[in-house]
Amino acid sequence: MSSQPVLSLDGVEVHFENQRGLMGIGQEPETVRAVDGVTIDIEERDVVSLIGESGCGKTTLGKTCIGLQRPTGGTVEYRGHDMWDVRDGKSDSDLEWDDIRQSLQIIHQDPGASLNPNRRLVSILSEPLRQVSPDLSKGEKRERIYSLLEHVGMNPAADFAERYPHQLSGGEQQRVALCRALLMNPDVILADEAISALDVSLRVEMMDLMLDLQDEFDTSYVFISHDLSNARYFTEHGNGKIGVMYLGQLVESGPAEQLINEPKHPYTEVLRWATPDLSLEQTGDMPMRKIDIPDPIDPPSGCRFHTRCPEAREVCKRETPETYQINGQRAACFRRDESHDYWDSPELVD
Amino acid sequence: MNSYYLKRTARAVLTVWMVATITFGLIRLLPGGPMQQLRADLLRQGGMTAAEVNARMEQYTSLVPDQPIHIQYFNYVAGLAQGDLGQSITEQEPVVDIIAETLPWTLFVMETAQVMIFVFGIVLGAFLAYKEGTKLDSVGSAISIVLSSIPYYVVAILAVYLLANIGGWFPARYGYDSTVASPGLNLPFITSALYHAILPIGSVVITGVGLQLLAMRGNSIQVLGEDFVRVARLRGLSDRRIATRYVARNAILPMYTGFLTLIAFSIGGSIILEQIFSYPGVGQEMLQALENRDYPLMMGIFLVITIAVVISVYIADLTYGLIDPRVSSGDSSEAY
Amino acid sequence: MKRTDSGSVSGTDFSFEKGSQSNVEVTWNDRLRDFWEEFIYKPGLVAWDDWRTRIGATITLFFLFMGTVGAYFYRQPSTNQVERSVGPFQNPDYILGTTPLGEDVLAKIIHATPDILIMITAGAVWATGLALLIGVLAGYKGGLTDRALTSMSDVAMSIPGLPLIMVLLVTVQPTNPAIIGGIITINYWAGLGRGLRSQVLTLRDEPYVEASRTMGVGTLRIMFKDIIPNLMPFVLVNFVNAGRYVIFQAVALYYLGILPSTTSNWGILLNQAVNQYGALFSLDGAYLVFIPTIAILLLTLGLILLAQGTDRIFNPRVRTRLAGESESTDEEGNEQPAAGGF
Amino acid sequence: MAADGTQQQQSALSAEDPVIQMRNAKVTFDDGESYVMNDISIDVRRNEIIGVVGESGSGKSMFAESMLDAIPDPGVLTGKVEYLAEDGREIDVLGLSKEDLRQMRWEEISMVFQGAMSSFNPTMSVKGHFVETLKAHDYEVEPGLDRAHELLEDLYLEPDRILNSYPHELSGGMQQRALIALSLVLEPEVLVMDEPTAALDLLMQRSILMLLEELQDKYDLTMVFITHDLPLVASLADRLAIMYAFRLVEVGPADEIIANAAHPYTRALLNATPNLDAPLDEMRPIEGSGPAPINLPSGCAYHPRCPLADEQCRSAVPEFQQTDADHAAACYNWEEATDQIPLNYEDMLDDTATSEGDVA
Repeated sequence: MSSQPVLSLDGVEVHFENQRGLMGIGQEPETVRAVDGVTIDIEERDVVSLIGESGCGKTTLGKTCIGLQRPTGGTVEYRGHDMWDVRDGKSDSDLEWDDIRQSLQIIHQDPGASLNPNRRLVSILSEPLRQVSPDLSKGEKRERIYSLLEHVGMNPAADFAERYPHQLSGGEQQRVALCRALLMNPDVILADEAISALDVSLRVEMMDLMLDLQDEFDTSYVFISHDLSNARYFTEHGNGKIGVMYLGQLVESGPAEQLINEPKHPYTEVLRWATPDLSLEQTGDMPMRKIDIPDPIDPPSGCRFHTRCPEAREVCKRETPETYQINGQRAACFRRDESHDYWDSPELVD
Repeated sequence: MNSYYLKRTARAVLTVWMVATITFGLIRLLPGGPMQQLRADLLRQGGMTAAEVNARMEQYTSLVPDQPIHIQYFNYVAGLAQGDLGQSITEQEPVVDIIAETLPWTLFVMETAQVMIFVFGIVLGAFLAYKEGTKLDSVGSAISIVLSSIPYYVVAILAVYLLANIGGWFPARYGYDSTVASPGLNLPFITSALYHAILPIGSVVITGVGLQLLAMRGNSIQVLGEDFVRVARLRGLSDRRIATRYVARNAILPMYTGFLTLIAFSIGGSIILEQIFSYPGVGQEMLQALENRDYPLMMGIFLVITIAVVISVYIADLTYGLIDPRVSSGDSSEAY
Repeated sequence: MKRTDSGSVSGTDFSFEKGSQSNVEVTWNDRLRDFWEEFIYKPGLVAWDDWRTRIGATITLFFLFMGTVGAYFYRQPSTNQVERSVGPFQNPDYILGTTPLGEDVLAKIIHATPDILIMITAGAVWATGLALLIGVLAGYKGGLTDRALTSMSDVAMSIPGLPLIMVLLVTVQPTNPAIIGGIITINYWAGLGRGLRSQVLTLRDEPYVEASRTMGVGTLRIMFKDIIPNLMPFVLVNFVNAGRYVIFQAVALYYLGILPSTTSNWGILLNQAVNQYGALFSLDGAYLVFIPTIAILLLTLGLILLAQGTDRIFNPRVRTRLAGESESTDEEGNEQPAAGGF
Repeated sequence: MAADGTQQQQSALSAEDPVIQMRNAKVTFDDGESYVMNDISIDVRRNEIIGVVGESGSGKSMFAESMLDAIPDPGVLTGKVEYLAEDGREIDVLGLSKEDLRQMRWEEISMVFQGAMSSFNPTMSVKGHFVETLKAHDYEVEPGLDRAHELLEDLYLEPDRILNSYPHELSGGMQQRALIALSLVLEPEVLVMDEPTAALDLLMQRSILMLLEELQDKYDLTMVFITHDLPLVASLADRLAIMYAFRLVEVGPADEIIANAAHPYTRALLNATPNLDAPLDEMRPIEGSGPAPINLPSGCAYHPRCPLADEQCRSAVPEFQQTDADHAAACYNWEEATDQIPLNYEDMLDDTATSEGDVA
């Protein structure tokens, strides 16, 4: 692997405090532990997918990666320097915050809302150029915008450039959002459910486009999705790794093909079951004991999945499993450790 | 106490305190403001030493003029708490008594008018929404736009002119007919008071209902387009039930906050209305106080009107939590 | 090519191997043409398309004309300049009739207009401007500034308009209409500010605003480029409502005699009609009451209609449809055709 | 246009014991110039789960709403829609008076929409919705609420907590399941669902589908499941009906269609959806876009995007042709489709077919 990861998160925590009672006094504030101790690295030209149910903290973690969300615990390093020290001016490195900010971009889920309805495409796309290379003349900016638009298959570019967002289809809007991020020449792009709002047949096309442009723009992707098959397609092509999130914790991570064919964590098996495929053979009944996610304000004790896990045992309620390393795959579940007393503790029944 | 109501109470108390401070500022500190002008008037009368002038001023405003500001402020607030707003110059009566006499009349006219505007606005607005696109709808909307373009006091003048003086169907002046009844809970007084209140309330309602009607119509049309109305029809609910429990109920929510700000401006507007009908309200007192420089009375009324507004907005604010369940669970800032 | 230095974009920015290299330069008249098309031609087209704006615009322009050209040419009103107490439409020299003091009513109406227009613009600009500043700042910044500005506007909002204005006018005694306009809307901005704040709260979390933040775009630029343009429909409607509020309050203050009767104003005409000329007790004095009423009604009506029509100007969909730009056929094909839909 | 009502010979489209019969059903918004649902004739069989699949803009929502004659105005529904109740009553849905239609809806056929959040009145508790529905159809409230309790338990929800809370207090998945319970409270025979789980994430979607299967057995319901996500509904549905450009293009048993879809569009759709089995590099998106109702291509609407299109396809709208026992497709050259458009998950099919014999 290359030398130093672009981004490395170590034990990152993001806790939200919402004030109850009058101005904070009275009832003690509820803390929602959206991200609770996640360690992950993103290499140069890498693809990392984060999957999990809604409310598991994958978007919060994604935003922490690209510096939009300040962590309440742990560190987020950009090329070896703590991002937030640079932000506060405490860091020794010669990096400025603007450079870090400009090299970490985002694409959103809803194509319709990710472009300002009141501005034409040419004005939307000249904004990033204004930030990255302010000395470009208006002509040069248009030239660069036109060539990128044609590059993503929107020609005649001159006609598209004059349009308003409402004159584009969902697929076209999402491609413009991608162009906007790419024009910043970023190191990492966070694709926050970037394809789930598109029509089925367009999703593959968008993912292919993102992967083609990866080499040219030398950027890594953090791909967030709740759909295992989309994540698998994207991660496998970009030969990256998939991270499975549950209630703010990274329960399993590893290369896509391995993770899908031999899941090491019961929750990944449940996600695997939930991903419909055409072989129609696995029906079986509900693999989980409970459908709804527990309340993130006071998550279950021990292993957080024990309330729904089909393999849960008494010990899972008491102890929190640490992450076991199995040849390139990491999973936080006692079942990965043959010698653990999990095997002889009684079945959990509620 | 749910945090939402706690926050609202705190905000109301804070607002009243800040308004009192601003009023104090207006009286004391404004260059050429009421206190300086009062001193100038007294000196102009002549024949009084500085000490006598101060004593007289203290009698009127219950503030010792040359004390340091913060002590005066402290006395002012303490006096306020006990309801001592100083003494009116023209009527040699404590300001509080004058207000006690006249405020009920103003509140009666203005609050009834506001409630009627709100009720008519909702009913007619929802009705027009159901009739959207018909001739009735466009005519109704046009009328409401025109009606809301005339100031209420112009309508009041026209009402006095045509309906009272020329037509003679309604009394043009005063709060009740003193020859027929004396104030008290007796029937003739109440009927006479109501009879005299028809024109003032009518002129406020006619000009006020237009905008509320259009707002309600817009909201109702928007709600009619929502999915849950369609699902309600599919579920076989009666049209009447859908019109009230679904459309009207959800269309009123945004109207409610607009209604709150309307209360504030309507009480302020009573001044000109009462002048036209020489109605015995606090507005007319304020005008007279202004004309003959009766500062204690003027500032006292100003303060009481503002506090009345804060309280009525506070009450409306609390009731808002009842009609919008989403608010009482979390503090949504739009409520106010 | 791998970027060598850490993060910062120096010389080695990307260049496209593929893609046509047509060089495009933007001349000065392109910029001008863009400006003309963007801000004058298209909005004008949209405005003219809606009957409400058409009527509203004609009325407002008529008053504007009356306030400027009319006031310049038509004679100043003065007592005994014409025959006394003549009804309207009886004599071409004084078409709207005369007052018992022999003043030409039309002259009084015309010469009141310039002041009213100044008051309206001053008051509306002051109220909307301040509301925009406070609303956007409180909404976008949040935290302490939000709490401070909100409680400030709470207080200002709960002080009833007229009494406060009266107290200020009595003490300040202004004559310049612009200052009068400003004082009249001294606390009108509060309600508007709260509305703007709640709109900004929703806009602030829109993806395209977050995208601009991610690109490192400055807060001010985000406010003016991303947030305020989307607020314009709301701002414009309230700008005109502020105008309506100023007219009503100004005429009331002149009618009550709180503002000096030296300058001419429709309120003064009303006051004289009611108190001095005893118009309210006989039908023949009716015109002295009705003419100022109609003047007030027309100007307010013009403003309201103008406001209702113009919020479409800021809607890009309407602007492009009317300017004949092609609507792209939606790639997935939208389920409902243009006519109906569900 | 197509020949009038094709009667019995298309066995795929007809049924011995149909619960809903649709004949030449059309929906237009601009009185006949263009159709948002064009000449649909199909039977829905009693106690079956039929999946109706189509890209957005293919008219599938119109198909769902026409079963309850719930086309929003100014839409006009023509043709024949028959509802055949269990007790033998035959009801011509389009002929019903306003009151009879009101009675029939929700008692006989009910519907679940996509956005659960927007299907509830925000100012009313969930219980309020149940009570008013029961009252509107003169059902006694007490037994009705007991039924609601049972339904909510079947849907893995705590009845009391759900009933007493307001819609905004529930998560997306809970709201959708509460909506399903609400649509079953009057014990209808047919439940029509228009993309009920599209807004939810995958695990919740699959769980709800599991629950729907259990509900179907327990209350022997007929279910019409409308979606754009073919793999999702394939495991739930007994039969699949594929729609393209406002017409039915293929109908048949789910496993039959997965194994050897006859219509080129269906095969392209199967190849385009990313799933776990297909090898990665063979996934290809369908070029071009679905047509709008106004500028509909002549003949078979798919011919501009279809590799097998010939002169015949461009001129006349293809009839339904029987491709297998209970499987039909509206395509002239469906025989060549099987070999010219290979399915990219062929090998997965072979080993499952061989290893277990019966795939379904």
